[in-house]
Amino acid sequence: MLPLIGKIVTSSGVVFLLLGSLGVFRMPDVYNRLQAGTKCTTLGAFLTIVGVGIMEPAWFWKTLVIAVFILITNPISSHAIGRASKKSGVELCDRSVVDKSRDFEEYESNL
Amino acid sequence: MKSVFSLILLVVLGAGVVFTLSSIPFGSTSSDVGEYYIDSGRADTGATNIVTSVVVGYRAFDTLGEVTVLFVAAIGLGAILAAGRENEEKKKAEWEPASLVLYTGCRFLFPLILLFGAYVFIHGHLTPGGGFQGGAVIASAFLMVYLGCRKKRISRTWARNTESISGLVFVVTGLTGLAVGGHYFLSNFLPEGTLNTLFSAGIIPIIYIAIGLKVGSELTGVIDDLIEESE
Amino acid sequence: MSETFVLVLLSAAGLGVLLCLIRFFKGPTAPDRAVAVDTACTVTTALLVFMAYYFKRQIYLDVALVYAVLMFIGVVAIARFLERGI
Amino acid sequence: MSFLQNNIYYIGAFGLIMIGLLTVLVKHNLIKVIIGLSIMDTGINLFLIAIGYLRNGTAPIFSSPEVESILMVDPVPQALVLTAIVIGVAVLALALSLAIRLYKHFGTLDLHKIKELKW
Amino acid sequence: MNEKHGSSPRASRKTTTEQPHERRAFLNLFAILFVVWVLLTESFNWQELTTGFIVSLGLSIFLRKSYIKLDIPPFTIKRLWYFIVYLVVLLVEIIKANFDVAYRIIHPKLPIKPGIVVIKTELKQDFAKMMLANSITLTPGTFTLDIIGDRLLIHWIYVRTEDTERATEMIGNKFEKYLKVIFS
Amino acid sequence: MVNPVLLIAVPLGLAFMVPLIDSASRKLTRFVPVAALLFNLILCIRLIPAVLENPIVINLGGFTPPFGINLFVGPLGLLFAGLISLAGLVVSIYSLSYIKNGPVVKYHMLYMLLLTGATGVVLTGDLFNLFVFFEILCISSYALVAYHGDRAGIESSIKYLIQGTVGSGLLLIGIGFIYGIFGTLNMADIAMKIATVEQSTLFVPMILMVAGLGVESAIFPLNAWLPDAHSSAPSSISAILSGIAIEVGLYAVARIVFTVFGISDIYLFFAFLGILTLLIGEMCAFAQSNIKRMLAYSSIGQIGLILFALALATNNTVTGGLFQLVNHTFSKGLLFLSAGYMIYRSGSMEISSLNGMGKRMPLTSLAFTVGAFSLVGLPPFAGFPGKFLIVSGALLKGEMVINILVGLVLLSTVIEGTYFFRVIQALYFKDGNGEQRKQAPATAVTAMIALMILIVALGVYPKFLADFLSSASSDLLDKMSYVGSVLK
Amino acid sequence: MTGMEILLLVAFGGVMLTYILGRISSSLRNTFAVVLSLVLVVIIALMYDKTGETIFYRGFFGIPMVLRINSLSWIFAMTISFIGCLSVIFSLDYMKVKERTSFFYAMLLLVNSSMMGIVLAGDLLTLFIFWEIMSWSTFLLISYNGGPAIAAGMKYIVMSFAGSMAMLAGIISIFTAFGTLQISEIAAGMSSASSGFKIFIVIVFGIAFGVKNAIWPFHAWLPQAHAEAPSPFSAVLSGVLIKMGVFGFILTMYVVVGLGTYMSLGGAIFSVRSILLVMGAITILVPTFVALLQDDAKKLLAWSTIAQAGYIMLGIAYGTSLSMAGGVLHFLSHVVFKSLLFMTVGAVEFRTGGIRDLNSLGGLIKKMPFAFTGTLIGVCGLIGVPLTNGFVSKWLIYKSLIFGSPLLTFVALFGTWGTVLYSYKLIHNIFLGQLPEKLKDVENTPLSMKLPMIILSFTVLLFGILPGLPLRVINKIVVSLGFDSLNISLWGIVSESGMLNMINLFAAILAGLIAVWLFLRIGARTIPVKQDDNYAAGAAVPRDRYNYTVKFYDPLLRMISPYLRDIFDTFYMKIADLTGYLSNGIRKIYTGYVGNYVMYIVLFISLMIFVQMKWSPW
Ligand code: NA
Ligand code: NA
Repeated sequence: MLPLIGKIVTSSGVVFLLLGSLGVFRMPDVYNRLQAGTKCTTLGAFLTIVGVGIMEPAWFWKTLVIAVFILITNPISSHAIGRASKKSGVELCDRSVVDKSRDFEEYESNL
Repeated sequence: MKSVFSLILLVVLGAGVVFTLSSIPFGSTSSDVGEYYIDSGRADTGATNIVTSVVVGYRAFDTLGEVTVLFVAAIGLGAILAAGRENEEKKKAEWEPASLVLYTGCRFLFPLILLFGAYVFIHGHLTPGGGFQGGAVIASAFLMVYLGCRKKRISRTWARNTESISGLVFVVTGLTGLAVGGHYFLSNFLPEGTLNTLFSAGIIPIIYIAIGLKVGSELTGVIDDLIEESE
Repeated sequence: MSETFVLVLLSAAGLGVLLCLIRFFKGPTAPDRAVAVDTACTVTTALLVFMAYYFKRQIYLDVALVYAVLMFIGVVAIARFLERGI
Repeated sequence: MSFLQNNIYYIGAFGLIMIGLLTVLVKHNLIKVIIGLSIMDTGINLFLIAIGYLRNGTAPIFSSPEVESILMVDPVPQALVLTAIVIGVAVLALALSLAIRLYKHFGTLDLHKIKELKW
Repeated sequence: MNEKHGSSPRASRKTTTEQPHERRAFLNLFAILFVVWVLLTESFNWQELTTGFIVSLGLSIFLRKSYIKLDIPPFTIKRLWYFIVYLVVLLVEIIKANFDVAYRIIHPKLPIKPGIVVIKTELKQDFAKMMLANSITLTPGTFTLDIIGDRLLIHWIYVRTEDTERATEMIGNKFEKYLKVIFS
Repeated sequence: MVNPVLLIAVPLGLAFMVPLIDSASRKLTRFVPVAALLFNLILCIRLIPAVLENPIVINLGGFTPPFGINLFVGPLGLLFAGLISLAGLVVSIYSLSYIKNGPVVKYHMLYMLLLTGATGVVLTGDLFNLFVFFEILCISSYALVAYHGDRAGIESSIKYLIQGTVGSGLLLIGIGFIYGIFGTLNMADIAMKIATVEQSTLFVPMILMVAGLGVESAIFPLNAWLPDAHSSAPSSISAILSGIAIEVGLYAVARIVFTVFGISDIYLFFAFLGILTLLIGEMCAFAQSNIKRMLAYSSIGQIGLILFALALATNNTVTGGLFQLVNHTFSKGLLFLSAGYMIYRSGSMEISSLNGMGKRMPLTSLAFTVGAFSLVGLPPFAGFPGKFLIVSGALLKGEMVINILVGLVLLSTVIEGTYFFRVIQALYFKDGNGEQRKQAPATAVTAMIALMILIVALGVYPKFLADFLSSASSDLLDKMSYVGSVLK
Repeated sequence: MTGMEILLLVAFGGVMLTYILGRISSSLRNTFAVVLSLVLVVIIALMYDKTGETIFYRGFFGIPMVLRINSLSWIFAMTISFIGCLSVIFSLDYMKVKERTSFFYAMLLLVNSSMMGIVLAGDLLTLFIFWEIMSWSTFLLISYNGGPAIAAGMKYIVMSFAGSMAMLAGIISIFTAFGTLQISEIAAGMSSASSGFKIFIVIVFGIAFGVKNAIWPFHAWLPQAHAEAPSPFSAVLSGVLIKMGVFGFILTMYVVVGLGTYMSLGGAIFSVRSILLVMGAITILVPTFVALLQDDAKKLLAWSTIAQAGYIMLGIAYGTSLSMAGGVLHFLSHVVFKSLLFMTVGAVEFRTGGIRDLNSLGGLIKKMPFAFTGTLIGVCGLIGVPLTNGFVSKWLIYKSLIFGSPLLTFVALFGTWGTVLYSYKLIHNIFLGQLPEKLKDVENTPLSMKLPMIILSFTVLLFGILPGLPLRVINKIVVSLGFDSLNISLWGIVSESGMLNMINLFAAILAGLIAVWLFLRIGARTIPVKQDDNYAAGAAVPRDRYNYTVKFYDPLLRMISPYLRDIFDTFYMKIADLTGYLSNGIRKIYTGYVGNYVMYIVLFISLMIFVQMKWSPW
């Protein structure tokens, strides 16, 4: 039973990993790529790793540590890249509808 | 022109290399020394990680040298950066503070990563870890703090003393082997314990902990020097 | 079954890395490349764990852990560099 | 094809070494040269690892009783590479610190322009 | 560690060096580290436990000061409960987010309408803000680009409103209500 | 008997301890290298009788040679170790006053580690261990060359680093090949197995290793870093780089070519290479107007001469080469040390700016003169017996080619004499400005006098050293006894 | 410990002590230096007629280092110590005004000591070691004055060092061939050596000794060196130091190679002997006329020295008892009169504040009569006026050459004619003619300078009148070298080609001497004219027209000077230039671009691999 669950979990994880990569590949600008990349790879990696833990129950806790670590760090690192893109002035793609970052900067300078 | 010439040279060099490699077929060579280590490494040193038994056992002297290389580089880097700094007016560089997310996240993760580092070098004789890897992780934790909390600086005295003491531990361990163990420098003078338990492999964990701390503090010092330079 | 399972998974993840790689080379901006690296590294971490399973060696999990740590800090460093933070 | 398969690590290793050397030879930006050295270093490490590799071998770590029977790769090159990596890092750090100083003195990293010492 | 300045000058920081605060930080840290150690070693062997104890103790003693500033709240049953609920909500949102993104990625026309909006938060503690930001990053269509004071800069993959108040409602509130309790 | 491993362990331990000592007492730090090197010197002297009887083989960690790393302390290794300690001690005394500015503590640590690395290279019996110690030597040299942090120092250091790193990379590839072929890193073990492999297979690894080590040992086309680095480093470091570092590099080349490979077909090629190095070095030195650059090129020339002598591979020539090597260590050390303070006084490295130094710094100028005379090979200084041994050993081979090469050696000596005599004239007989007489500090003077005494003593009574060198040369040439004593 | 060891110990110990004493007190040092030189003279005098060998040192790789004494060494050692002593005394006043006098004295004594070491050397190693010490200490003394002396010293040391290296090659070849360096043992081995080896030895030693002896074409260093060295040392330099070359030639040809072999070495025209003779002849001919061109007193004497070395060379190379005796005697004569001349010129230089330009001097006979007398006697010896030593030695050389080689005799006589011309130029331009205005206050020669002049003048005449005194010792040398013994009397010599008896010649010689004396007095009897009184058509006469000694022999020189350009000096300078040019080119390979440097490394490896793969030489 457990190995099967593990396999399913792992497989779905890998699927999300692939989707994340595809998102990074397909999306039109860096912000959208980040969106796709972060969400999918976080869950994908989490599932893959925990799936392995399920398949090999003796490893479970260790895989959990790794998975949680990725769960914590991945949004942080992505956020750092996102902020860097903003600060280094990467433009939004032309499909974008709104950009309130000017308001935000004003707020920042008034603070 | 020049790159063409370089390429020709490299082609000749490559030909020589290929010629020599033909006598070392890939993936099937096995050395007497390597086989001996795999067969008797556990009995000789008590470490289940044979690479560790080579690094800290059979070739511990290399490792002492290696630690010294890093030490030399750390001091050298400090000296080079310090030498120029004396006669140079301080000018404030513009830098962007890290975002709150990163700042807080780094603070939260810092002890955890240090723990990972410690875990890696403490288990060097059982897992693929070791002093260098653990030390690198520790130093990267400090790097992370610099990335997240720019102005936060480690105490150099602390780093230097750690570096110093852990280096001494290595040498003194070796000298102790000379004095009480097999009367060889770096020979084991502690019980080897049970295989695959934490407290085993004699002096290997001690040396690896020393290396871990030393490498960690040295690399941290290097990072600190470089950070200071960018100010 | 098991071999196929492993092969499929490995090639899927490998494809992911390949896509990131293409993005890395295409850019066009530096943050784009950073995203590609970040994603590829995450995929690789997962892959490492999976390799540990494939080789049935628990000790390889430590490799994945250390890799995850270093990758995170590496990406943060790149990001901080891009935003002139260091 | 089988040649490629058999020697892919050697090819990769020496490919990296050659690329590194070529970079050092033809690039005149110091940072690129240092990167070239680093690539060369990586190639060398890969080469050392490849030398000790045993087909279908595994890491020489007796973490549990069942691995006793498995073929293990030669631990020596791994130990050597560990050392070589550390040395490479050391040199790299030193090189970068020198590059920083050099830039402060010369205002450039173009090695064609840093030729005060010659003849 | 040298405590001179924090990184983010505009991030709100209140330094409290009261004794109970410090002990709490120490205990929190020790608990986290020791648990992680045990999980990592997956063993209750006395040697591992002793070593883990010593390492965790040492690290906690040295690093407790920097943990004080994280303002991790004291442990109560209520907080734990809310934390668990928060985790469940987060997990659900993550999964939703993944399917949402998957849909957009796979769809040949790439159905996106991206934009950058601003939302507000009432959270005070840095740690809480970080959790909020990360949660937003992991949940459908949103991504935290920056956070200053009580404002978050959000990249939205399919902008549904440009108004700050409404956006706050739609994006931040589902997590903020739990985090507010946890960090109260 | 004392254990030779202490030659490495003690300085290393002391180097690690320096930060602790420094926090206890800043003044004490400067004396750490002096203490360490004095310890080493005494140790070396105490080891002489035992080593002359039988080489000492130390198995580190208690593992027998092919499996563990071993130190091989034969007469040759001990000669080098002693030379390193002696020259190192003298220069460390000189440094006490010479190094005043900059990160002084780091200087002393790096200095000590450089010499430790050098000692490791000459004592180790393991190929990879040699590489590691070689790196200690190289990296500390890179850093020390840039010690002052000035334009020239940094420029030369980075160039040195690039070439040195390429060199050590090549060396490592060579070591990799050797391990791949023989499955061992122990030099004696490889030497024993060398005959089992076709000679053609060994050529590329050998040439890679020789080229890698050749970069550090300044053999002709590999030595472009040297003039820059030796002239830009602090003079105390120039003395060590010229007097110790390149010699140790040459030792490594010789060890590998003679002991490990022992392919005698290629020896004559090295003799040619030596002569080429000699001629180019001397001619470049001839064209210099910068005193330190001149001395640096002269080092290249001397290395060429020593290489020539070693490559002839007879007991006589190797003894001569080693004698010349010892002489070069002392003489070039003395030259750099004395030039250091003269440059310090005049504020310029141009030879013309040293005009009249003989009046302003008589003892320093005398030291320079003695060093120059000795290097040129004038009696009664140490250079003469060296040159005598080399030439007589070479002529004894009785081959026309070698006779012609000897002619070139003598020709280059004339060129060498010319540029040194030119400087001596400038020191004593040209009018300089600033007639104030001010001697170098006491520690520097002590160091210079010590070297002068050594040079004259060796020149007048070369026999003592020559006997020791003779056993050192058989240590180098007698491959079988090396293998025998390591792999019992 | 034998006398020789004591001698060297005293000599070299004295050098150090002199320098150390100089740091305490200069008068103490001067006294010590004089006493030391006298002691050395005494020690050597005591060794008269002794022969013997002693191994004094085995510390040099166990090679026995030998000292030996025989008549050849003795006469050279005696000369060295004698001239050395006089030059030290001469220096007492001369050096008073100079700087770094301790250095000067120490080096002067070191040069003397090392020369003694050379002549006492019983093996080639000892010879070479002392030879080198002599070379570098001489170099330091020549450069002593700075300014133009720098170039002079450089030229000297480079040529000398090149010679030394040639000698080293020869010595070590002998060592590797025979396994010994002891002169007494080499000769035996040499007799069985191939003639190619012998010629090689003669060539390399010939270069070494030829440079020191300033034999054409190795003379290029000498004129400048002699001119620029401090005068007391010029005396030593010209008197004895270059005669070390003579010593070396004798040693090489008659001891190492051996008389019998020497006479037959090489082909008929290109035999070693005839080549050496031709070189000797050229050395007489060319420098004599170059000397005429000189306006610098010391340079004139320097060129004269080269020319006289040619006479000695002729005598030695000719290879008969008589010529040998003539050569050695002329060495002795030249030592005496040339030292004398350098000292008198030095005295003039000293008193006139360093003027050596012959055109700026004149009329000093009244101011420095003593120096004039010394110069006169010296010049007489130089020309070979009867009753001076120069006459006897030249006469012996002519006698031995006249039947065997009339051409050489003619060259030698022709050279003497030139000698007369430049000698007259020297003495006239300094002491006769008109006294320039600025030299009005010149004082007489100081006592410390007078004393050596007296001794030397006396010796010139003594050996001229009683040639048997030196010839007795010389005969022993001649015999020891393997020649037939000569029949010597106190007044002269009897040989198959003629005889010399001073008594018979006395009257004629005396008459000739008086004639010369009168001639010179008449030349000196000029009417002093106020310089301001000289007008030519109302315009002031240019300064160089005041003194009619200016441009002496001008028409003659205009005629011959194109033939006297020193082509070999030019040649050596060209070599030096070429070396510089080549070096400058070679160092350009260090381009400063590090990419090139790495390229060299890769190039080296690739080239090696290419060669190995293509030709498999290794
Ligand atoms: Na991410
Ligand atoms: Na990530």
